[in-house]
Amino acid sequence: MIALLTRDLRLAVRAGGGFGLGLAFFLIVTVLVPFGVGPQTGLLTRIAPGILWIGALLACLLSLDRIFALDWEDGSLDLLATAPLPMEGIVSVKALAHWITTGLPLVLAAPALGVLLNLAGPGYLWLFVSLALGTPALSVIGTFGAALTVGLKRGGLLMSLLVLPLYVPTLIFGAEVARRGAEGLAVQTPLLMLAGISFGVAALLPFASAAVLRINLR
Amino acid sequence: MELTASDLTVARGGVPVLDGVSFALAPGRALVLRGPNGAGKTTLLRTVAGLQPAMAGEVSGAGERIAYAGHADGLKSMLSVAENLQFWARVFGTEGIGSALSAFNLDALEDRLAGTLSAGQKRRLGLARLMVTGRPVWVLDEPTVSLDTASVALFAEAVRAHLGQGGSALMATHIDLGIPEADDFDVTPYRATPRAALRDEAFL
Amino acid sequence: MSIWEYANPVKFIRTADVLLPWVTVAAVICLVTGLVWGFFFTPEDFRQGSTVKIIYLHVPAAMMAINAWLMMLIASLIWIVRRHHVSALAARAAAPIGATMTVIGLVTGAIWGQPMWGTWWAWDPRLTVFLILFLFYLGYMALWEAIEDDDTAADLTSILCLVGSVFALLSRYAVQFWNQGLHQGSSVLRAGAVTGVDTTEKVSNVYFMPLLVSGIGFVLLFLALVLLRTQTEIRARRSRALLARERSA
Amino acid sequence: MMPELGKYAGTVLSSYAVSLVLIVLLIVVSVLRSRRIKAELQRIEERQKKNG
Repeated sequence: MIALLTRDLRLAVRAGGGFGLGLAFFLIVTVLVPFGVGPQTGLLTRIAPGILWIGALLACLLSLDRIFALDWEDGSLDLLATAPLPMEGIVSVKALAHWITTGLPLVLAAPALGVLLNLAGPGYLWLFVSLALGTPALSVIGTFGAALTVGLKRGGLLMSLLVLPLYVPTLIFGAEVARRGAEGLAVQTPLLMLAGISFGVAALLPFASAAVLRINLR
Repeated sequence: MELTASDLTVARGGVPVLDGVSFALAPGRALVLRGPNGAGKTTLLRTVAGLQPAMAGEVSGAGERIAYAGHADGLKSMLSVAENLQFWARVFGTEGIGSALSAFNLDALEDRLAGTLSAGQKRRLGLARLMVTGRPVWVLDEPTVSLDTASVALFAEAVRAHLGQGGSALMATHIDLGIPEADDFDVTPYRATPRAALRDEAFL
Repeated sequence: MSIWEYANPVKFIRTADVLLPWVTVAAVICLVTGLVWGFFFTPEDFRQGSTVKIIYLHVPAAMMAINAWLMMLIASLIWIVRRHHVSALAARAAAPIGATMTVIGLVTGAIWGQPMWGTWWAWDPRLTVFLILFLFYLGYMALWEAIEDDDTAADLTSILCLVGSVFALLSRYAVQFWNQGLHQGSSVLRAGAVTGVDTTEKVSNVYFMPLLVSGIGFVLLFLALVLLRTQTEIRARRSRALLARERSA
Repeated sequence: MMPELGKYAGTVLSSYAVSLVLIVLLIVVSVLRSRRIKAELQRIEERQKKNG
């Protein structure tokens, strides 16, 4: 399992794009927003938490199809399936690797991008916390979507269509934490819900992803 | 413990291709599946390796004892030769890739990225992977494709050594592997009578 | 004689052929009665004016949008557990109907909202949930279309339906939390609430009976369409099976 | 015959129009597809019967 994780991380570093691409996309989205809505700082302050969450979500979505597609093409997925690893473990490790290469950099970069959008003072902490808690759920749910569409030729667009509705609860609670945090309101309820979703999907969804992957491999 | 297939029916895309296949593979023995293209050799191997379910019949002595090598080598072009092997060694919980490297004459290429290898070198690396799995039953699909004569000899040597240690090998090919002591198993007589896929039966 | 006999495609087609005319006739009678009754012969609401007449479409459609998904969920479970092909195909057949019902619910809701709330679209929890439900329907149908192998498609869409149901429910609570909304309370069995009359009053008021008839009409319409479309899916599947046999022979 | 719909006439009528159009569209599509598939199946069945 650890071997698989280190291999995926090493591949992400070597192949480039793993760490960089999602982050660059996040940056560009954030930079484009003021062009779209105008430069008034008051407005930007208000929408900053939501924009940053949407940006992180889209950046996450961008790299999902790489989770299984490469291993599928070069035959590694077949070989992994015959290896002494449970399929549930493989998909969990894949999700973890995706989070480390995509989610974690986004979490770390988000406060810096918050400056660009004039995020309110107390918002930085809660933006960071909500993303740190929410992006793992995005990776796990995305892994399920990637497993569903792994054998398909034009799976990328279909996968977005399947995954985005599944992202709704995470986005709502995550952005709510960031928004309430920025406005100085109580964040406890959405924070607990967000944590519940993250731990819930991390515990249960890998079983569905593994079942789907087995069906796609046969 | 021997690998046995009893009365096995295998299907490709739900349509049966081989019917009633039975064989036994004792430790120290090699079995070569023969038959024309599309006869179902690959499907049989994938079924034995547990990648797809059998339609009928049973396979025993397989599962966690099998190291499978299919048409694709499963190499990562951005990892070096040694890193590729080390990865599989760690996945299978074994140690030391030295003997696998030297058996397939890959020592000099150890630090090259797998993506820069020639087709034959990649194939050798794919076969070297078998040695680091530490599994007793090798299931190989067209193992000598794109290998030159010298490399085929290396491969034969590696298989012989594996058999000598009490391992066994099940291979599908239509070219000479240079392993005369292997038994031949022609799948042609087991070709399934043309009939519909099982899951379509409800609709016929 | 067990209910699973109807999981046999031939038996299903035959039974559906017998049922279909009756269900269709009953659906038409109920729909026409309910809608005509509601449209022509009910008074205006003192607060909402004549817009209250939209209720006879809006509420049944919204109800069927959810019920269709529930039916797909049950059919998916039956496929996963008992592997009856008819069940998987019935789920596939129901999806476009559910999607259409969702659109009707959304559109009538938007048209109704315009004079009532002064806006075509409000990010009201109820409306938002239906929008999300519509996205789920789209994804489900797209996955069916994308996969060529019938059994693989049935397996994958069933799992998507199960996972999607959980997430749809989660979304419902998330959305409720996110915005308290303008939408009035649920109305099926408390039609009094819609009219602004005290909800504790007895349900027997002028709007309830036509709504009930129209609702039954929508259920029957759904049933008839599912029967018809499932027959179609079975026949299409049989065509593919026959062609496959021809090729392999 | 037409009931007095007052100032909301457009609203009510457009709701009914859109809903009925959508329902009819769904029914028409379902029936047409049913016919097409039925005919196709019949063709295949007859051809296969003829060819043995």
